[in-house]
Amino acid sequence: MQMNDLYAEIILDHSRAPHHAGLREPFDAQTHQVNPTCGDEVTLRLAVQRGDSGGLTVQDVSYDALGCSISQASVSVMTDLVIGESLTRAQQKLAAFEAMITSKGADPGDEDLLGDAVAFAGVAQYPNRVKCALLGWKAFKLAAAQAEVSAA
Amino acid sequence: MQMNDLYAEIILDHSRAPHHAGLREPFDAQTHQVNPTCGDEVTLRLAVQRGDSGGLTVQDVSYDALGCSISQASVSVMTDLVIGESLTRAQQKLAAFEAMITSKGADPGDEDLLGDAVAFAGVAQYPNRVKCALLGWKAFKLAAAQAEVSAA
Amino acid sequence: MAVVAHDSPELGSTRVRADFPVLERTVRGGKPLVYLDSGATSQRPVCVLDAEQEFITDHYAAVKRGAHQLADEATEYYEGARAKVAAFVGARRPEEIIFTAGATASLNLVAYAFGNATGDAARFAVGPGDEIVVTEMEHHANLVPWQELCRRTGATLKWFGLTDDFRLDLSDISAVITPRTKVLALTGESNVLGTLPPVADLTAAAHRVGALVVLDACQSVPHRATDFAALDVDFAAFSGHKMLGPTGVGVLYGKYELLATLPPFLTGGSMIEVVYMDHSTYIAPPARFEAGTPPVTQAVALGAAVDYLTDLGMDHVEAHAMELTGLALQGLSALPGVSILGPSTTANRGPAVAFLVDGIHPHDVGQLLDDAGVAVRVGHHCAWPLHRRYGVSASSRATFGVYSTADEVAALVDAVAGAQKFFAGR
Amino acid sequence: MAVVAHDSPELGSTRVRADFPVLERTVRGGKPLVYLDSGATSQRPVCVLDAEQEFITDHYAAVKRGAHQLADEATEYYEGARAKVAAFVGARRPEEIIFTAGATASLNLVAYAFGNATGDAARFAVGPGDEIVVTEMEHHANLVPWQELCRRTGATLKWFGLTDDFRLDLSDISAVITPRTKVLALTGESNVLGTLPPVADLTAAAHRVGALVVLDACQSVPHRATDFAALDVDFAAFSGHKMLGPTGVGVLYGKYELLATLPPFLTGGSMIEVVYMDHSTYIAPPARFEAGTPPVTQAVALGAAVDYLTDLGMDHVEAHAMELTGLALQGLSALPGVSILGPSTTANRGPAVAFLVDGIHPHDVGQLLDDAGVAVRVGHHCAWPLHRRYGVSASSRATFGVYSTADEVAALVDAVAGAQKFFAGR
Ligand SMILES: Cc1ncc(COP(=O)(O)O)c(C=O)c1O
Ligand SMILES: Cc1ncc(COP(=O)(O)O)c(C=O)c1O
Repeated sequence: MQMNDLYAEIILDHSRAPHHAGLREPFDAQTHQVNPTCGDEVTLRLAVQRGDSGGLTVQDVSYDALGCSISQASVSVMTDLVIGESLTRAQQKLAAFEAMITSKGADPGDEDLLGDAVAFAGVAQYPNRVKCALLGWKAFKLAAAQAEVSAA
Repeated sequence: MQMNDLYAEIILDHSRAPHHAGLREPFDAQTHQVNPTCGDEVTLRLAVQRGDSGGLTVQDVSYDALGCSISQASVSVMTDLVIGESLTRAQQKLAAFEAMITSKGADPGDEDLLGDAVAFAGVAQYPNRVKCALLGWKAFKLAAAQAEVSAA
Repeated sequence: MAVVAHDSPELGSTRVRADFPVLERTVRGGKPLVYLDSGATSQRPVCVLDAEQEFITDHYAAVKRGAHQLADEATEYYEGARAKVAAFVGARRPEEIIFTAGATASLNLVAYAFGNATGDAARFAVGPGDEIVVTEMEHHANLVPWQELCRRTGATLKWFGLTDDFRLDLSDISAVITPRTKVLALTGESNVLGTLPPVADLTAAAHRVGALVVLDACQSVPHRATDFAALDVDFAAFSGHKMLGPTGVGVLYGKYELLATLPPFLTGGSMIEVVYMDHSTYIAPPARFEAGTPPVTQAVALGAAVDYLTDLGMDHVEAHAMELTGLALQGLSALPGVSILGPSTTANRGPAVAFLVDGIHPHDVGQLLDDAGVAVRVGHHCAWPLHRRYGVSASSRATFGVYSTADEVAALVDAVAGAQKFFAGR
Repeated sequence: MAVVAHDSPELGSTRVRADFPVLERTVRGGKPLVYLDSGATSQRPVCVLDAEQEFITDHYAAVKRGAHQLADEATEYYEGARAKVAAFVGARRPEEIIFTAGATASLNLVAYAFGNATGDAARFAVGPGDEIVVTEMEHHANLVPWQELCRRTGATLKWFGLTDDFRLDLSDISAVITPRTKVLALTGESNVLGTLPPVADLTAAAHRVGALVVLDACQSVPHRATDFAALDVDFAAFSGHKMLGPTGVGVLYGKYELLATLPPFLTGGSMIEVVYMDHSTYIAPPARFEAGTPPVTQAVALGAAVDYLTDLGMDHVEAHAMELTGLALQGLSALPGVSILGPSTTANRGPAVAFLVDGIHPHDVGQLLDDAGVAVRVGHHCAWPLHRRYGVSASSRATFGVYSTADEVAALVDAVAGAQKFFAGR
């Protein structure tokens, strides 16, 4: 594959001007993830809200991330996808993203569910970049689990 | 080489009827040696005497040995060679025996010095038997060193 | 589990033997080599050598670390080998397989990691008042590390003795395995007697008192279908070089939920999460237990060995080994003055045939056998207490591989008779 | 010491490259492989593969134990490899060479053995009040084991920091190395900066206060003539796979008089003197430190790698590596926005060239280089504290082998420029 596909414009845009960056208050859960091989790190905060139907909704995701363009862009795209969504739907997107990224190219990603995040499909071809693309998503996954436990 | 040469008659004779076997008193030094690979063991006692010239003489060597025919015969032959000799000459014989046994066949052994012990020259062809042939001699070497230290 | 290839070549056949070039050798002045020392280390088939070589000449690089294609490929091969081994021994997931330097390293890993346990990992810790149980038939590799752990921690070592008929003495089992027992470390198969202890029963007994079970599976994995999950042992160790694979690689199997909290043993690169000058944190298994550059090419070759064994079919492999064992037991017992150090029939026993010859030291027996081209092992086979139990310091031992034949067993029996004749006649 | 073969082929020449088949590979859609990751792991020449294979197909058996010809032959090969390695690194006798699973295993051996020291071995023991000194440029393999030893024993870890010009900060040496210092563990050459610490001077300073010196020689042994006895370090560790040898084997060098009283680390077969159920005694080095079946075939292959390096001539090997280092330093520094993480000239430095590209994360640099066929390593290279010291979390690193060429260095520089262009243009 071409580098132009791996580093799609949308990815470079997000990495240069990440959305929702910075750590904000208030938050219900905070997690820290590192990529032990390359030293990339992300600290992520999640604020949730109890909706009318009783389920949790993602009110805000804020973060401080250090890493390559793939990992930076990936956490940025994620915040766009999950903020305002129900936690359940956010977790569905998470699962779909993880499936795409670890499919070695077999799964092009569901654009309806993942939106811009399908631009990361190319990462699946590069096993050593998979963990970059997943760093922020893993942090969110853990934060969501924490928020669910505390809200229960 | 033939097994008849490795197990020369003189070796089998000594192994079947070892000379000077058993542990006797009095003694000036006692040592214990094991062959960690095959579990063979020897406990050896050395009695020395101060001669007229001031040097030490080997008065008696007694031992309790557990092992293969090579190791049994070797300690038996050794006692014949060293009992009654000056410690210095005994140590010369020791060195000559060790040289022969570790020579991989290059050194046939000095018959004047080693007498019957040259029958062990064939052992040099079998690296894994070298330690069998040396077990008792090592025990003597250490005992001699001990006796020298205590007599000094 | 092992898939039986129904058209697999017959074990010990010319076709199988052709895979092991060393078997064409002659020794001691032209005698054909009769290699009956596979229990010490097995020979390697050409396909295992080729798999390692192809990996090295086409795909080799540092695993887990690189940002380049070769590193990706190497990592894929390495992790592929982990998956193969996991499937071969019945692990629930590849992450339950840790590549080590060998079975000895695997067993030391467990013993030292227990010794490092504090805090979250307290369930692994042992100390004064705690008991570690072994057996009198253990290989030194599954005995000395536990002696040392007891020395370091103040725990007490206890053991199951042996009966006169070469079995574990379980008569006082409730005095040996007690609520104080923290660890039961036992062999799946004696490398001397061939005896198979009742591993599943003892594991259940140990679990009832909350103890962890560490299995030394060195002698069983090479010739019997293995399912550690079904057996329910907590940890198990085995070596590549006894199962047609290379030296320099071994395996520690561990239940994932236990590995997840077990403290590290060797520390260094690739097992850390974050490193500061004054402290470090560690990542998840299996990487936590694979510090530094792992035995990459050896693991790949071990994967190929597992494929080869699977193609032969592990039940064929076992049947073949036991057939030869039966022949050896019969043939040797029939010689006057020869006795088997171990059960004399194939019932509940594996294929290690140790024997004693009246009046001839095992080392002298081995020498005469060697002169006839028959390679056996002599000594205490790293099981000194076992030998002491039976009043001997050593034995001779024949062990068999997938390439061994009935003719070779006959050659062994002839050579033992020849040794008796040699010493009697002189 | 290394013998210079005056008719040895030129390093990096077609003739030398032909010995390493993987170099003929293409990657990423047909681009010739430019392998600049030899500092992580080197490729293996055909003669090393052949030596191992010939040993396996003709002479392989268990070492040190057998009573048969094959076992004798295997033992001779194994011990022959020990003698070769001993001569290669300036050991006074072969028994000063211990074969381990790798450098990480070697360093852990020393740290754990110190932790096991009591009684006769008390000189190795560390405890509260004692200090262990490392440096901020250590690879995790020579840092984390010492952190863990301190954690287990209550000793204190201290370290030499780094200067802004990438050298050890020795300004407060007498505050770091004090009469409380028991161990100085340091690298012979930084695997990131390339920096060569003044090992002989620091060794002398450590010895003056009675401390033991442990050298991490992983990066220096592969490309510089080595004489540990002359350097006077007490212990030294290195790996086979970085010096044209196989994975799965490493070396611990130790002064014999120290090894003679150092307690064992791994325990099991072949390292015992006598074993009872309740205690054991241990034999002399090197066997005391080689529990279980050692990496036999890997040691033999390492012996062949040592022969190959010796034939090339270690001063040629060093000169070649430094020539390429000079070219890389020049070429990379000349690119605007590229800086070297390490000394920018070849003075007092070895051949690891780590670099940073303004505005582009090392992982993205590595990706673009990979796409151009250039294989480098990115990340913290198992030296996280070093990177933190210089305010970065990662770098890209090029390292060179005997097969690397000036053209490959040029390809690296071009590819870095290309990566800058790629990211600037999009
Ligand atoms: C039962 C048993 N346990 C442990 C070992 C040790 O294995 P290794 O020497 O490969 O570490 C062996 C082999 O010697 C063995 O037979
Ligand atoms: C300086 C240094 N020390 C130690 C190591 C660890 O060596 P290994 O991974 O072979 O155990 C390496 C290589 O990664 C190194 O470069």
